[in-house]
Amino acid sequence: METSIYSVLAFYVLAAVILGSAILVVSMRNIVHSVLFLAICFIAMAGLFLILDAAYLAVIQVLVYAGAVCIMIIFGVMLIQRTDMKQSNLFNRQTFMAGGVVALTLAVSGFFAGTTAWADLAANTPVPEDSLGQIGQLLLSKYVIPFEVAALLLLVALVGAIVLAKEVKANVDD
Amino acid sequence: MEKKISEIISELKEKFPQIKTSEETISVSTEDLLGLMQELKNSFGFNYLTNLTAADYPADAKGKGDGNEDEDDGEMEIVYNLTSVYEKLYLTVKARVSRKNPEIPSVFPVWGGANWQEREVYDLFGIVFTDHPNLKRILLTDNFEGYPLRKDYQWVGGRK
Amino acid sequence: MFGNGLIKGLRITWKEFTSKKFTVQYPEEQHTKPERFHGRFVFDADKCIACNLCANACPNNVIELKSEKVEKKKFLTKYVMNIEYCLFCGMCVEACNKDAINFSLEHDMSQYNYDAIPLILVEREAPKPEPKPEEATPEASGEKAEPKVKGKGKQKEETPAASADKSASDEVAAGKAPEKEGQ
Amino acid sequence: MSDWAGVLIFLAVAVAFGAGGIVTSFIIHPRSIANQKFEAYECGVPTIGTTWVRFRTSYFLYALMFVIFDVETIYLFPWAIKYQSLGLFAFIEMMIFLFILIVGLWYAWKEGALEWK
Amino acid sequence: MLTISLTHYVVLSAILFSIGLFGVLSKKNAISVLICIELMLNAVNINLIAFSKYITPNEFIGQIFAIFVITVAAAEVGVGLAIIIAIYRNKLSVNLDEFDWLKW
Amino acid sequence: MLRTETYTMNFGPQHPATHGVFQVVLTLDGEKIVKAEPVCGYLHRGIEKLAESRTYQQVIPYTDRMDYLASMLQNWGYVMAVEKLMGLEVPERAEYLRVISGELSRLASHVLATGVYALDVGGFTGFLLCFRERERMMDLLEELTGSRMTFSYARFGGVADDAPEGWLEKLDKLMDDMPGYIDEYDGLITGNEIFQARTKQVGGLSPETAIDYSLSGPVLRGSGINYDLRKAKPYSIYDRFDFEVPVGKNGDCFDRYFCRVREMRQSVRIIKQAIEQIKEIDGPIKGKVPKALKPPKGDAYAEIESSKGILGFYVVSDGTNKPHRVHVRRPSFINLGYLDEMSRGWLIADLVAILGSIDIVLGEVDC
Amino acid sequence: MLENLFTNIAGLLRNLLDSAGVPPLWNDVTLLVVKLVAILVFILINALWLVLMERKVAGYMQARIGPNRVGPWGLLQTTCDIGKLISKEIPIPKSADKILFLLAPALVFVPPLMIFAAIPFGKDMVALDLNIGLFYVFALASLTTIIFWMGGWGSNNKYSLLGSMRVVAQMVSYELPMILSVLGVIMLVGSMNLTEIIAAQQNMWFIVTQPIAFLIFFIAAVAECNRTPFDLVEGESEIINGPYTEYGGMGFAMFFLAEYASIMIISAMATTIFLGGWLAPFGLTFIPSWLWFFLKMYVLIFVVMWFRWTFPRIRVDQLMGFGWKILVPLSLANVFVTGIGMYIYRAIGW
Amino acid sequence: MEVTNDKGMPMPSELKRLVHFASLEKVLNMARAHSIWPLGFGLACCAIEALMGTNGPRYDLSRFGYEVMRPTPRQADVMVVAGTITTKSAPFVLRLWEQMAEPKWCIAVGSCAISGGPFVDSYFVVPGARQIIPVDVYVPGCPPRPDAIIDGFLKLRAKILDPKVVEL
Ligand code: SF4
Ligand code: SF4
Ligand code: SF4
Repeated sequence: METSIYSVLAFYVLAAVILGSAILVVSMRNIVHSVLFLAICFIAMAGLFLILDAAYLAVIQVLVYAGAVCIMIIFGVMLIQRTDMKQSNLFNRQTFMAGGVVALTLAVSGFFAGTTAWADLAANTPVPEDSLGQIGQLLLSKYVIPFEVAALLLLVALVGAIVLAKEVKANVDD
Repeated sequence: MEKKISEIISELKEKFPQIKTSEETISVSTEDLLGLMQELKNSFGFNYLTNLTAADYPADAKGKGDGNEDEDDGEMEIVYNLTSVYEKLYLTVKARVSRKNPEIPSVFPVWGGANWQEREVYDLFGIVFTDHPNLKRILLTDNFEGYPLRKDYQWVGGRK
Repeated sequence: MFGNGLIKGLRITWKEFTSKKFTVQYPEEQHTKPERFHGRFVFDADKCIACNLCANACPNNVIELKSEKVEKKKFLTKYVMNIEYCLFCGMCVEACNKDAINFSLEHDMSQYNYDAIPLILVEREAPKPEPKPEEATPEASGEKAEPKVKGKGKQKEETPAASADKSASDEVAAGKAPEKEGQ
Repeated sequence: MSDWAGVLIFLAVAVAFGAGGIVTSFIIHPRSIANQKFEAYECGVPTIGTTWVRFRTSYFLYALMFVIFDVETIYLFPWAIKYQSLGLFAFIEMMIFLFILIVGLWYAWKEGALEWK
Repeated sequence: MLTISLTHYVVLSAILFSIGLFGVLSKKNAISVLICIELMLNAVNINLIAFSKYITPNEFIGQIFAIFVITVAAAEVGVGLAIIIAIYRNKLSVNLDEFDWLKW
Repeated sequence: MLRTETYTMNFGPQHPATHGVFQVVLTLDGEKIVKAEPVCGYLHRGIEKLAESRTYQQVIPYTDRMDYLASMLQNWGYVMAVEKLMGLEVPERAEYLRVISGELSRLASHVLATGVYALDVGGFTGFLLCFRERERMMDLLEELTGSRMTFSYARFGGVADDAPEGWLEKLDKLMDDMPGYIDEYDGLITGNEIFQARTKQVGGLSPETAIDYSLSGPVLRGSGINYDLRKAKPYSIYDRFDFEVPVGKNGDCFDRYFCRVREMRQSVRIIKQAIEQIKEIDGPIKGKVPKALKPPKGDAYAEIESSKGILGFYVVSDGTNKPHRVHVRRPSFINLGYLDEMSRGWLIADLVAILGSIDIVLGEVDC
Repeated sequence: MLENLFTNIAGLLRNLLDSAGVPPLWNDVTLLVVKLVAILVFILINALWLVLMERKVAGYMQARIGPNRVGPWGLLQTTCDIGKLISKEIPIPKSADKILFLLAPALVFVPPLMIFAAIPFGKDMVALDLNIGLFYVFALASLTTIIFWMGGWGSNNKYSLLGSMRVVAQMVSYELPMILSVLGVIMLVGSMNLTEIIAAQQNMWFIVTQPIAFLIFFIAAVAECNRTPFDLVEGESEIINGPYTEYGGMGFAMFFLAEYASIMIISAMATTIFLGGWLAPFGLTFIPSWLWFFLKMYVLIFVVMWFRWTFPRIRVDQLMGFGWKILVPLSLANVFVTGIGMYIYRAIGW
Repeated sequence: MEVTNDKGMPMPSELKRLVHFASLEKVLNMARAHSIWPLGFGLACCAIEALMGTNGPRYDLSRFGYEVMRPTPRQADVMVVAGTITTKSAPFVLRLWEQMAEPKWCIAVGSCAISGGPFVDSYFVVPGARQIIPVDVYVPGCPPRPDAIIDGFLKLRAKILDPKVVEL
């Protein structure tokens, strides 16, 4: 178990950054700022993954989420937003209802999280070195079907997105 | 070459009896201008408008210009220098407008090259080219007052 | 073949990289200026007969020339070139048949103050009783740094507009008291 | 773990360096006010129209392609590391994987998603 | 007690998930909704990795799963944004309040 | 159906690629140009008006300041118009000197155009290397006239000064080196694949349009029209030289640029021949011209081939010593008139290439 | 002696701290901080020197001399520049998004600095010897994109906006081939640890076995740091100064230095991955390893500058086309060929 | 003709500082004096000499470190007004000047920029840059030689190093 004071400290700091930036993501009025806080949230999460001995995931968290997904969202924003960036990310009318639903979810999940005896499940063995190699091994043997499916998924997403987002050529002159 | 130009001019003279001609110069009235220009381009191959400009001959400068001034206020002369790029022929066409009401048909439909040159003349002389697609000031600021190349334009220099 | 041109370009820049440089290290070295160079004006007050030809030839009325009649001869009292208006075209030099006005090879004329720009080549008073050319017509050219060019009473001391390098410090005709610009 | 703690320290110092530079500059630089000083620079004349304009979809498609292929690389790397110990089967699997994505690339190419418009 | 146990992670993840959910439910802007969905997916990822470390450290199921989740999330954002752009083209708005297709 | 928004962007007046103060108001769709509206006049100094208050001689320095890259040709054009007006004869040696200095000026202008074009498409070194050669030409011209850029060299009925001692030899030497330099540009700029990709098939111009829009100079010849006044209507003594008129094929940016490069070689050829021939000719460099110049009433239009195109001067005299009207047919100005149509549908980067290939000088455009 | 200069210093420091009774953890941290400061200083000095070198190289390629007045051979030129830039105003445009506008220059130095932590400068000279060092570098490099974008978008200027669009599209397009091109190397090494990658080049540099990959990597890397011929982002003759158009003073200086830092990074990375890092070629081990590293790095940096002062700028659509239609397929093919090659190699046996 | 200018320029822009240390200022001035980056901004003929010629291989302004031509006023230290300012261009010259970040200087190169020069009598020309912006160094000539322009730069350097040189 992580008992060193530093890792505990790191956990709390990172958790605070994650939650803080997540709240800012939701509450920012300017959607561009939201995206930026999302990136910060992702990066902090990568830090969390490091504590969890998942270095590879931490790095791809930065690479894919902070480096790529955020950029794509930004592009999306730039394609869509019009003049007033400052008011681009407002709450809708259902805020209070949403608050209720969320409170309920939180309560339920909190209850289960708190009452489950996680410690009993714990294996208490350290994560082996060379996790990356192991992942590679597993991906291409045990999880080969999901692996290929992932490729297909990406293909479908690519094709679908292109089809959806492409400007229709026939209507160029309207 | 010489001969050819004179041939052209005599041919033109038949078609447009009102024009005055000298060696390489044709003087034409504003009404005939467009027809003459079209003719020049289409039948005689003057496909290139080299130069288009104007000169101001106010009345007080009577006799200083080379034409005769009838109106009180004098006239402005618009000069077209035409070239036939393939035949290598050169011709000058002149037309006069009164200073009071300087209007002349635009030759932009005949030569695209007239576009900016006419705008420039409009800008500096205030000659209105009717039917010009975009007759705006080109060199001076839009709110500039007066037409500086007219002889009676008054201004103060910046010298101390 | 794609890439050939690129490699050729690289070769050319490499050649330049290693070859001799073209720079003349001004201000230590000076690029030799040709004789005809249109630089700062020099004026020979002795030769000038105040005929006004130069001023008339000038396209932009740069030359301010005043003379007084002294014993039937014109005596030049003021010869100021407002070089802030000058085109350095040489029309004046060409017009002068007396070879009085000329170009020098001096090119550094920069100033901090606007009022210091005009070249006051001659500014003096006409000799009242009888002309004494030896005394009254000092050399006012840029070549010889005679501080007492101007007539009396203009300014106490002629102080060349100081500058970092000495090359421009022979400011002879620095003019009237230069006023401080609003900086 | 300690290595990664080092990364965090680096992060902190790097951010501090950047912010410090800007802040120092703000403290020591002189400033002045002029009429048009804080207007957007656009070649010296006032801007016409809004600046934050919408762009064409083709720009978005680049980002999309990038995300898809970026995700692809996270599969490729574990495979590449283990390549020497994995068998031919893994190689073929990966080639299938790649092939599927290359189909995507080809499609995007064909559809003109790779044109900068 | 200064240890970090699985509970901490689970609670963190739950809170993050809730924030995401709140955003999804309450934001006007469709892109914002997408962003919040990303937050939720990430909350899931935290759980997965934490489980992986604490419960099955040798099997990497959690980590591999997280990779798949990332894949899916990326694909989701891509398609989601494309859909939003497509909708936007027709409606000139990304304001979810104005999409009332369900009432058809 | 939503279309992307177009937006307006100012390209210039202070922009590194506009070669001075010139503004193009671009309407853009992404990076594609929907409309490009040139706005000129930022450098309009009223030279034509000023000329009316100067004597005939005094106008000469002002012509320098129009196309300040090839001032010699501007001087020449102006004095030719006045000479035509007055029927002045020019001594042979003066004609040769004019041709030599004019071609040298053209060469300098083309070298600069080449370099600046390289700069426009992003190659900085080409630009500065071109300056090195230009510097050598400037030296020669300075030796001849006393100024580096604004020469005021031509005079009515001749030129201001004879070539100084040893000048022709130096010029000959430079002309020997010149082909090597041009080869260098060819290697560094013309032959570069990136450069070609940037300029070929960009900003195409059909010969018909080029003629219709009165374009001239390398812009016209780049479209494949063989029209160079030096050949078409040999003025001065151009009929004595053996040279070719380079023409392009497609009328794209590359052709316009390449015309210029090849024209440099022709200029070198002309200068070399002129140096050969001038050695045999001794004589005055100025014809008999009255001191107070009062041309008879009337008007004259003379045109020469400047480095940018057809440069025409229209001078009206009212019999006094000041011209009644001076008009300049400025090639840059007229060549620019087609910019809008030419750049539609291209990217911003192409606009830079197109603008550079027209080779404008704002002093001339705005006059 | 020279070889282990820096490691010895580090060891000495550690011993010193040990003997002073500092607990080992703090000892580690102190050492790390020392290393960090050393790297920071190293980057800054090098970036400054690189700017000067660039100007000198430019001068020399253009038949002129370049800065030579300030300090001996102009060595203090860039120092003066930075001094001036620090004391220069940063005008914040009225319409700018002030948070983004100021955040971007403050952050732009973060990724390069952090990347440097993982680069082995010499034998045993690496601040952080990460297991997945290579991926770490790429991940951080990908963050640069968003920072540039912040600057451009935050300025609220059309040129900046166009520039930031270009920056994102360009970096995104070239990051991919860059990542894919090193796959071949990773397949050969079987690790992403940079030290191990260097160790695997003991016998043969990967530039020999993976020439295509090297080319792709280098081209993509040049494009990644927006250098000519791929400098559309700040293409002066097109969009003024791209994302930095509105930045003055220190804001600009940060971007400026970061650009040179990233040149160092790409050269260092290319050296590490393909040129054997600090390994001495031909057994010339009397030159210390870190010197070798710098030598190789500077050769590459010179090549980058050489490119810049030779080539014109490519057009934006050609750039994208080149990245996606040539480099990406080529790098995928490289992976394929490497895979097959290795398989055949193994099948034949040795 | 006076330039349309609502705020009554020429007016030295007032410098403000958060903190001011005289000695620090001295050091910074030293840095500034050796790193004058011009705004790449040319108006007319003089620009060819002032911006291109001086940067050309022969005169090579880069020796002093002044060759870093900035395309945007935000990064530039000195505005080299090289050429004729016309009524049309005056507003944007002023705008550029105002948009330049402090500290900034101005060199007027050529007769036109000093006083309107050859075109001072024209109806469309502003008689000199000093009508709209404060000028630090005047370099007469039409156009001045690149040497003279370098001399102007050196004069500016002297002025930055010691602002008192002007008061002589
Ligand atoms: S050089 Fe020309 S402008 Fe200057 S004073 Fe002489 S004639 Fe006048
Ligand atoms: S300088 Fe020459 S032209 Fe002028 S007044 Fe004196 S003598 Fe006459
Ligand atoms: S001073 Fe002379 S060279 Fe300079 S811009 Fe004015 S006219 Fe042109």
